[in-house]
Amino acid sequence: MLQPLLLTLQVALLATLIAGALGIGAGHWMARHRFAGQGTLDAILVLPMVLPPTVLGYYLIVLIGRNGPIGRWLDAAFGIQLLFTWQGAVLASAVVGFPLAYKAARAAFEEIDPRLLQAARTLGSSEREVFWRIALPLAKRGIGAGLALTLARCIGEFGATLMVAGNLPGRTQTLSVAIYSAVQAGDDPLALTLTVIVSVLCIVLLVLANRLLQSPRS
Amino acid sequence: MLQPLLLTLQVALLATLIAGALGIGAGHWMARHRFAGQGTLDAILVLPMVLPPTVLGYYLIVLIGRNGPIGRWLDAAFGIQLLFTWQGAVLASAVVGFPLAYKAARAAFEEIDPRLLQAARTLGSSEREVFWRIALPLAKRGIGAGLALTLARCIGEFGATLMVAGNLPGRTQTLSVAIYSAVQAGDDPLALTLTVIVSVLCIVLLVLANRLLQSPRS
Amino acid sequence: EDLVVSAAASLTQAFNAVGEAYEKHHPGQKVIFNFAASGALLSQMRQGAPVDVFASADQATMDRAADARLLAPGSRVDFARNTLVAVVPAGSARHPKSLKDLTDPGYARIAAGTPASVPAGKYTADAVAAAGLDGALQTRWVYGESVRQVLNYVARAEVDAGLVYRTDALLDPDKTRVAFTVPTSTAVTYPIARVAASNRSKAAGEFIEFVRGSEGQAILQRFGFSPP
Amino acid sequence: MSTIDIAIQLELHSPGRSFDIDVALNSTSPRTALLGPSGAGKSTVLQAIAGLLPGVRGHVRVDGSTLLDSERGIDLPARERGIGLVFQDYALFPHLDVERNLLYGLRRLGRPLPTGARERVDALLAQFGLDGVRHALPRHLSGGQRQRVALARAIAPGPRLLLLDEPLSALDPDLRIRLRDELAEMLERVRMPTLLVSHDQEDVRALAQAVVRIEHGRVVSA
Amino acid sequence: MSTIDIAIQLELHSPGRSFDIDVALNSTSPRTALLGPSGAGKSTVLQAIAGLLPGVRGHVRVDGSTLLDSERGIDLPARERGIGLVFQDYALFPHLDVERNLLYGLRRLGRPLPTGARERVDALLAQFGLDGVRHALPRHLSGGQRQRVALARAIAPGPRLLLLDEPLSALDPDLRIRLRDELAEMLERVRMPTLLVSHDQEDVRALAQAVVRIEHGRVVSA
Ligand SMILES: Nc1ncnc2c1ncn2[C@@H]1O[C@H](COP(=O)(O)OP(=O)(O)OP(=O)(O)O)[C@@H](O)[C@H]1O
Ligand SMILES: Nc1ncnc2c1ncn2[C@@H]1O[C@H](COP(=O)(O)OP(=O)(O)OP(=O)(O)O)[C@@H](O)[C@H]1O
Ligand code: MOO
Ligand SMILES: [Mg+2]
Ligand SMILES: [Mg+2]
Repeated sequence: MLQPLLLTLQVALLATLIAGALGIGAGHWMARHRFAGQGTLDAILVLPMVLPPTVLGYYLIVLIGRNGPIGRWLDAAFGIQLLFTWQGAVLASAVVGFPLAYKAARAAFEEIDPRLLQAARTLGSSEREVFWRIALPLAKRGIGAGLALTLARCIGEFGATLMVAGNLPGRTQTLSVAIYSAVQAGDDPLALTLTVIVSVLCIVLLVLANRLLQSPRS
Repeated sequence: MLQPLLLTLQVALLATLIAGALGIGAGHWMARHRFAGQGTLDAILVLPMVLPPTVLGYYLIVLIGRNGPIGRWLDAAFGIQLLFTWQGAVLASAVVGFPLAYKAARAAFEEIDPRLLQAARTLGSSEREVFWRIALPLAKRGIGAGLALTLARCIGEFGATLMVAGNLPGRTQTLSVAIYSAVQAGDDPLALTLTVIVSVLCIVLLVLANRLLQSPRS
Repeated sequence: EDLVVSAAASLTQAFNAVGEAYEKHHPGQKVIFNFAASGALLSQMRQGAPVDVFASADQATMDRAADARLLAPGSRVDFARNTLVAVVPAGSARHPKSLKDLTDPGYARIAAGTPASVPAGKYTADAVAAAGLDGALQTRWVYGESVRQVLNYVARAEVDAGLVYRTDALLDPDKTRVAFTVPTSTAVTYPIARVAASNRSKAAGEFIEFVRGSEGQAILQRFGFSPP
Repeated sequence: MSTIDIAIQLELHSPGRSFDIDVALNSTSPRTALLGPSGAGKSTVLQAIAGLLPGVRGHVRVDGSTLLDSERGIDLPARERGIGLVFQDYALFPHLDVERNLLYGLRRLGRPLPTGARERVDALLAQFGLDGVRHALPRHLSGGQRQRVALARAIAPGPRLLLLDEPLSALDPDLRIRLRDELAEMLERVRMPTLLVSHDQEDVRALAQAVVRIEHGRVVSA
Repeated sequence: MSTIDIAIQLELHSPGRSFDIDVALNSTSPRTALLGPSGAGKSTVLQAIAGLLPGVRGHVRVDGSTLLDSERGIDLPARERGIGLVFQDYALFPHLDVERNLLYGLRRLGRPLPTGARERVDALLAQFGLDGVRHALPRHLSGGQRQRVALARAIAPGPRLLLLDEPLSALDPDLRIRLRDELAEMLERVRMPTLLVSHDQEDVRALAQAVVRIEHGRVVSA
């Protein structure tokens, strides 16, 4: 029981990190630019949310499998294989969680009073500095809410993960995949135990994350 | 193809409405109150996100099924049955989508400058008025982002929906369920067609919703 | 290196037991199971997932694997047989004896696997068609995306009857009752094969042999399967 | 005759810092000025009177109505106090244009606009030189325009007590003199009791009959 | 000798409204006051000079350096103009305490604080009477305290041109006089060219040697 727990933590935290970084980047960029077709691009970035995870997983393995365009290249260039590895689980979770981080970050960045960014510029800040020292801290609360959802989703995700990483106990079987497997196998007591563990894990992580994010503003 | 499309629309829009109303209510309440254990309650409200949808569906059946405590009461009191109906699908989707609406709404309400709420009070507004005339319009953008995610999730969700609504061909088969079936059956062309339909549907809906929400502020 | 066996989800408990016994007989060898829906397993192998043995719940999926040249030629064999049964909630007062009995208005809702994607559902559809009952039962179906879901509906008495494999029915003996066996035109057999891309073909062959051997078969029978 | 009778004790807290206020003022003058150095507690006192701060002890009586009496357990919420407040930093509703900001306090949710409300707002817009920006959002206004909107918004619903926190500080001299005189005349005419914070001698002279000075949260001369 | 040579044309747009500005000013005085009625365009001109508005035509030259010359395609971004601006509504960083607001312009991301920076900030805090609120967040400050933080923050990095938008309007008379004199002395000492918007005659007299009046976006007398 400890092994899947640790694996779940590792996968979910890494995936949240990746989805978070990309989501914050994309959200910031979309908040600072205006262009034709932006609404459509925004909707496209949310698409991973709208596809059933299993289906998403299916398309992911088509891309990154040994015979997929990306997979072939990864294999040839670096000898990396993602299918049936925990890194593959990270990838699947990150894709599924990305829209959550992105949408929250974009909304948070758009709420920032542009005068504060301007004030920073008159004080000599480059755009990079404005981002790190003003925009990001001010968007912290909204981004935090998004990352909490991302983390929860990454912990709970099993459809895409199962497809990409497989269901290999001790290697790629996360708690959620294990729950799914237990339900399919008719092992209700195990499913219940695992569900309780996942719920507690999630609550603990979210409460901890909240504490960390507690800003002097609140 | 048309029937599942319309059903998907109907289910997703209604579920978003319900999850949105409850999420906005809960988010507003949590933003306006401070109490011990709030962090834990917040995490609990996010739980539907962390449970694998299939598991969530399983527990929903236990509750609202013919023999579940809520289901029995609904049946006895109103003759309402939710299992194997599209209303059941709405319920399942709404439960799955709720955390998205809630988290986004709470973050948006918390960003509002409290002086604006106070100004409204000095002008004679009741708390109800403050909510409808000040807080809600000011939180619009953040809430909009959350509802976009909720809608996407409700369109894409099938794990819980499938459990609760069953798969009654032509009656409760949503697009997601159909895609999932097609992928499982190895019918790639059908899966791809359906995926494209769902994606286009989602993009159109989100772009439309964005237009509607376009505030004079942006 | 571990032996990776992709097996249909309905084999989960039986194969876990088989695996344990196999490891005891082959010290130093480790079997890792990858349980999922047969269709998903096939997709994974198509995309190059490192699998050594594939055990499907139906012949159709195995056929598709063969068509895609994923199987080591000549390695495909059947290893078990199952039967389709009708189950009713344990507390049900009804005792149907045949598919025809299910046309009684008392069976307003009948659960089965989705014919297109769940093997048991396909067998059900064929059997119903063979009995000439598809018209009579058409409006009563509630399809589940897995046999577990069907069984769950029956166990909670949300449906009046369900069609599942005997092996699945045995998983919930307290809440469901097997009413009758459904005759199927083709036998419900489970195929297993070595994967062509595997580089552990010796161990893969040994595992298949063990499954088909007397000890493997004994374990499978404990879980309700019959010999092929 | 208008009277205000106020006694207020409260503490402000933030990590590592606190500020306490203990102020009593009692005036039968129609309009009273509250003076004092920056950071003395003037804005805080106004907010306490308006009912915007929690944990205020003391009493607030205006024209015989008791709005707060912590000993008798009376503490009307801000919306029932009928007190108009011009915030030092305006607190205009950013999503409403100028006209709607002014109409805000006159309109109740789900009810039609009271008769005369629109005329009243039109008159205020004209009087405060805001006709040209009637449909502008606050963020498209100049500093002085914002200040005038804040002033007009507070006056519009006809509060029983008006609290002005440096209401003319952002205006150029000509406009300031004009508005100050109009304001004095208007407040006199409608007999609206007023408590005014201002750093400008002329404002005080023109608008107030009595002066209260506070420093460090205490009254130093009445 | 310090000179500023500025010519600016721009248009502000919002739905249903537009405002256009065409202002030239040329001064060899160390400090120049920009006067004009509310809504004349003073704040907008300052923002254009600081490089905060898009689509500005004309030129901005300070002490011989060209910061903007739309004809020659020169348009330095705000961060490279080295212009300090006190916003009319302060624009303090809400997540940074007073000290960090002041340090903001002195610190560069990933570099150690330059030597002398801390002393400089300490001196400013003392001079502006902000010692007691050094660790307070902006929302826990009084109006006058906020204004002083905004002023000190703009001065701290030693800009080559200082733009002040009513920098003393929220201060009580005593403090205003003290700060005004100190400011005049300090600006004189470090020879920091300054453009000042103020409605106060005394401020203008004490701080500026030249006056430019604008109305409706046009210079009416130099
Ligand atoms: N949350 C808080 N905790 C501690 N002190 C605070 C808090 N909020 C405000 N203060 C302090 O309380 C004092 C009074 O503030 P207030 O805004 O009432 O001053 P003021 O008289 O209106 O000054 P000004 O003329 O500058 O606007 C100030 O010194 C301020 O720093
Ligand atoms: N986006 C905009 N669209 C149209 N007009 C605008 C916009 N923003 C500001 N204005 C108008 O431009 C004019 C100049 O504004 P500015 O803030 O420069 O005035 P100001 O001289 O600083 O006035 P004050 O002394 O009141 O601060 C004002 O009349 C204002 O209403
Ligand atoms: O709907 Mo799921 O979310 O298959 O992981
Ligand atoms: Mg004040
Ligand atoms: Mg201005």
